Amino acid sequence: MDFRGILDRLKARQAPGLVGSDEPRAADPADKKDKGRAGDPFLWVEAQALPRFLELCRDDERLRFECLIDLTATDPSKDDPNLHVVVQLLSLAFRHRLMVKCTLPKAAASMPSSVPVHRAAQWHERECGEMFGITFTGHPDPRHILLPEDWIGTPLRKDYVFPDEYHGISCK
Amino acid sequence: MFTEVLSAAPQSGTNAINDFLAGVKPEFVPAWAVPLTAVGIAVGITIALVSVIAMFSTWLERKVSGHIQCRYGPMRAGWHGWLQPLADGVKLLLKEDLVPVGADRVMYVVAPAIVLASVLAALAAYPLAPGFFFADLDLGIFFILAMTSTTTIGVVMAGWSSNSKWSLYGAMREAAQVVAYEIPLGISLLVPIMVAGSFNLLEVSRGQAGMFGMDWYIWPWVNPFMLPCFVLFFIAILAETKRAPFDLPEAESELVAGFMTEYSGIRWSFFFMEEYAAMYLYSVVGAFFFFGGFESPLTWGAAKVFGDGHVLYHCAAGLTLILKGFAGVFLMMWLRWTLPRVRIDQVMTLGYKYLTPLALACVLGGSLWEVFVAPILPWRNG
Amino acid sequence: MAESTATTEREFMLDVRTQDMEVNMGPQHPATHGVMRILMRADGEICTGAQPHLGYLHRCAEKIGENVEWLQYLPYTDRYDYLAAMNNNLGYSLAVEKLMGIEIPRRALMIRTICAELNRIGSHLIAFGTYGLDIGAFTPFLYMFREREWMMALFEKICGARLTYSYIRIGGVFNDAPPGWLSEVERFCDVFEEKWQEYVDLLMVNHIFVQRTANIGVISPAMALDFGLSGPMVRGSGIDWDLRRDMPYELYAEIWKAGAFSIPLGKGERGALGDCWDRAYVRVMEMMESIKIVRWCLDSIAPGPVIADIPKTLRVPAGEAYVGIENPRGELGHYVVSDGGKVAVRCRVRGPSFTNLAVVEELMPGTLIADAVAIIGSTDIVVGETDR
Amino acid sequence: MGLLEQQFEENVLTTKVDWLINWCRLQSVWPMTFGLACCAIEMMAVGCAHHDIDRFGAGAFRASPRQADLMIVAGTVNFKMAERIKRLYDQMPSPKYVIAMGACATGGGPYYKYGYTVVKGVDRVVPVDVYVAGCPPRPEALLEGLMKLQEKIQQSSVIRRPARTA
Repeated sequence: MDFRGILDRLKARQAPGLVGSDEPRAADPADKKDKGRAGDPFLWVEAQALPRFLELCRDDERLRFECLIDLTATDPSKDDPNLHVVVQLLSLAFRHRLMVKCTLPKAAASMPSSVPVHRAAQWHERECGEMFGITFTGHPDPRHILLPEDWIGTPLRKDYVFPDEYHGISCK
Repeated sequence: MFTEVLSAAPQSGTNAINDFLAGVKPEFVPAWAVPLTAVGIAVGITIALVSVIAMFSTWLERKVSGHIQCRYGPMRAGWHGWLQPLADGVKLLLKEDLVPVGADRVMYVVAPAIVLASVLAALAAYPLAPGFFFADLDLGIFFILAMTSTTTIGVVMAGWSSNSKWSLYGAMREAAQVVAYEIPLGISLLVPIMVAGSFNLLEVSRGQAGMFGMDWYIWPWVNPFMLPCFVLFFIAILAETKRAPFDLPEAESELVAGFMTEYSGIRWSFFFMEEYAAMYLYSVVGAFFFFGGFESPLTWGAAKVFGDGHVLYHCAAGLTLILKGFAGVFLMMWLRWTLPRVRIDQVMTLGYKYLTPLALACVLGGSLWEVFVAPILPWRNG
Repeated sequence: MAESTATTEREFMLDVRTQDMEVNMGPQHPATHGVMRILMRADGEICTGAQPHLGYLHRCAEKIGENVEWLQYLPYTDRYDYLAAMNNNLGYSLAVEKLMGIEIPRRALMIRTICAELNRIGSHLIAFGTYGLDIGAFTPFLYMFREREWMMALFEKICGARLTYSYIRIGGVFNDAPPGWLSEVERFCDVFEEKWQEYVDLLMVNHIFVQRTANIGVISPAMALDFGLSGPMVRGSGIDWDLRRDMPYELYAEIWKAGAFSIPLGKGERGALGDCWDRAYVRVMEMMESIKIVRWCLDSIAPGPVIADIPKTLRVPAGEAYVGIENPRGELGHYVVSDGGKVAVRCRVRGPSFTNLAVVEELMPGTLIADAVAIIGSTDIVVGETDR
Repeated sequence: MGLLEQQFEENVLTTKVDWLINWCRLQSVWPMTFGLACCAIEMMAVGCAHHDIDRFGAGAFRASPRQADLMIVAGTVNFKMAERIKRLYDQMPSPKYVIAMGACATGGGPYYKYGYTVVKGVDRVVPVDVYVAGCPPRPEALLEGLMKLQEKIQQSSVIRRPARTA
């Protein structure tokens, strides 16, 4: 099924939290500032409804996104007040992929964990949490995964300031 | 002079040294000093023997593994790296003396000594030549088995005292494994002992002197249960000496270095020496009980040319035994660099469930053969 | 090495009270394939729980991706999965090419495929060799390195590096294969086929090896999907899934149509379906499939340009793309976001080892310590990629 | 050594003894099985058939730091690992040597600028004897590093007093 088909199906099922979609398009020749958008289409989903949305995608017999391939986040820029959480889904049965994005305010970066739906999300959420400072409520093991437990700061946010020293070892 | 001493067979090494010393003793030396010195020299020879065996074996191990793995092994320390063991030895000797924090200091220090001492004691019963040995024990083989299994105590002490869990695992595995394989090891030796009618290594060897090597105990016409016994024996000694596929006590990919994880320098090398000396010793036992002991074309020729009291005969016999011993060591190395490691439950299953009953069956079959068949075989009564 | 902590007490039959130990495996431990740490709770030899700790090789690859130019990031892709650097280059290049919409010359696609598949063989050689090492067989590992060394020489001839190639570039490959290279690859394939049989005889069907790996660490198909596993990990569980066939990129659709390769699956031949042996078996069989793909490419390669015309300083059109390719370890995903500038906004790497390792936590309880080692080995992780 | 260490004036005898001890030490430098990152693969290649570090007597890779003489820091060191490296180094008995293999271990390498968790050179944690350049260094380069280390060991004074430098 292609992206349009997936979108129609989700709309028909009244998928929880589905906000809209974003598809690549060519630049509008009339508008000089518009450069268009390349790459893959994706869906906008409400962050608080993401687990329910994933559950629907997994259980729907015409979508069957049984595999959560990736869960990560993006910080679009320093000035942007929001983070984007990005989920890649894969269906082995129908050989299609889906990218799902949610916005999450930087000031209150908290969303429900998807671990009950896909256990694959467990480590991805831990990584996402420590790198972007997102709290996944209901996560079974919300420790740091790559960074030391006492690490300060969220490195993948754009406003991250590199540390000067860690445990007496200079970083410069 | 030494020649005369040796040719006065049967002679024990310690006695020979004693007599020799008594002969050359100056007046002012008290008489009681002579046997003490003799014993001292004998112990010195044994220690030197262990060291030489271990050093040669480490070199052999690295060369054998190298050539099995399409490489050379040590090449820079002397010709084909023959000085490598010396370099390793001196380096280990001069390493910092470490006792880990939290270790039981006394036990930690004593453990390697016990390990080495037990194998040294076992070597006391190892005859260097038909006429040169330190102790001609009537229960020679039992003495050797008893002494070598004492190493387990040292290993368990080492594992316990190191204050490291990997060490503890290694020690526990060693204890379990050695206990399990002592049984088939001992039982599998019963058949050759029955055939020889003796526990004495020299007598066992003498019993295989005839028929140009055709009455080595391994041959099926001597006793067809001998070959399975040897296989059982060989598997058991692999487990006893902690060699692959039974190297669980020091399983590198699981337990880092097993019971010797926390040992360094010369103490660690004690464990190493024990391992190689035990390998050699068990191989020699195998040679005695299955492969004719001192007997070989070389020994036979030397006996024909010089007579079986001459020093060159003894040298030939000793050399034969050394070659047979190292053939066994080589075989063990070959297996080590070929096979994967088995798991602890498989080791236990193999030991208790298969090897022990099989060994018992072999003893039963072998003894029935001895009672009913052997008497009517012409070559067994020659 | 191990810190002692008394943990929960458990009562046993016969009133023997035992204590679970906490055993610390790593970060410096021969079985952790690098610098991973596993905190194991063990009841004697039996492992009652395990907790992998990562991050001992966290090298901030994703942060670097947001700070260096598109082309400059290529060398960093070499270094996260350092056993399959060609595949990493390929994945990253494909993701950027998807945003840029460049047409790649056919010869470049061929050479890319040859390199990626040779690299897959090299990676599986190490995976299988070190797995043998985990099980305790030292020598097969050295035999495999012997063949790998030849492969390194081949890569060195084509790009000058032994391990970190940066050869597959955005828009094609760095340069054309030197004269005689393709025929040497063919010779390598001939020799490798013989040697491959040697590994199978020496290790794969070795009785002890089978006993150590069969029925250990069984991953059921449902569990594999739930954990998002990929690559040999799912194929070992009998799930017929290979991105090269099912979501083809590059030339793989064509190669598959030509019937040049098949997809080996675990069949539970020696034990339960999805055990460690099946996973090792899939890897070993895949080496042969890769040889077939390489041979197909060698037969059909034709002269031509090897790199599309791309500027020195890349400006990638705004947008975002995700490309997953079949890395030796599974699905290697690159998610790149561009705002039209010289530098990426986000450069996410979805490492297959990272996801595959998560399943270890689930498999360990109830196994022996020696099995735990076998399970970690069968996931074939590269720590550079779990930690990035 | 303890009491005897560096206690004697330089003369023919002590020089010879030193030479012998140093020779033994340099012929038997046992590395620790300890790989960090990409360089570890090249370190494995050095141990394997084609390059064979065992020719130099340095092929006995020991998994336990207690039995190792040489720590080859093969790869990027980050803060989480640095503390463990220090600990491993402390667990080794002296004389102990460290080779920093590759750009990362030498000075942070490609991760110098943006690697927020990367230690910019393992010499900030443990003393390094030999630096080997490359990313990753070729196996031959590591062998040369080993030979440099052997040269260094040969020049060290064991029982004689070290030559005074003004």
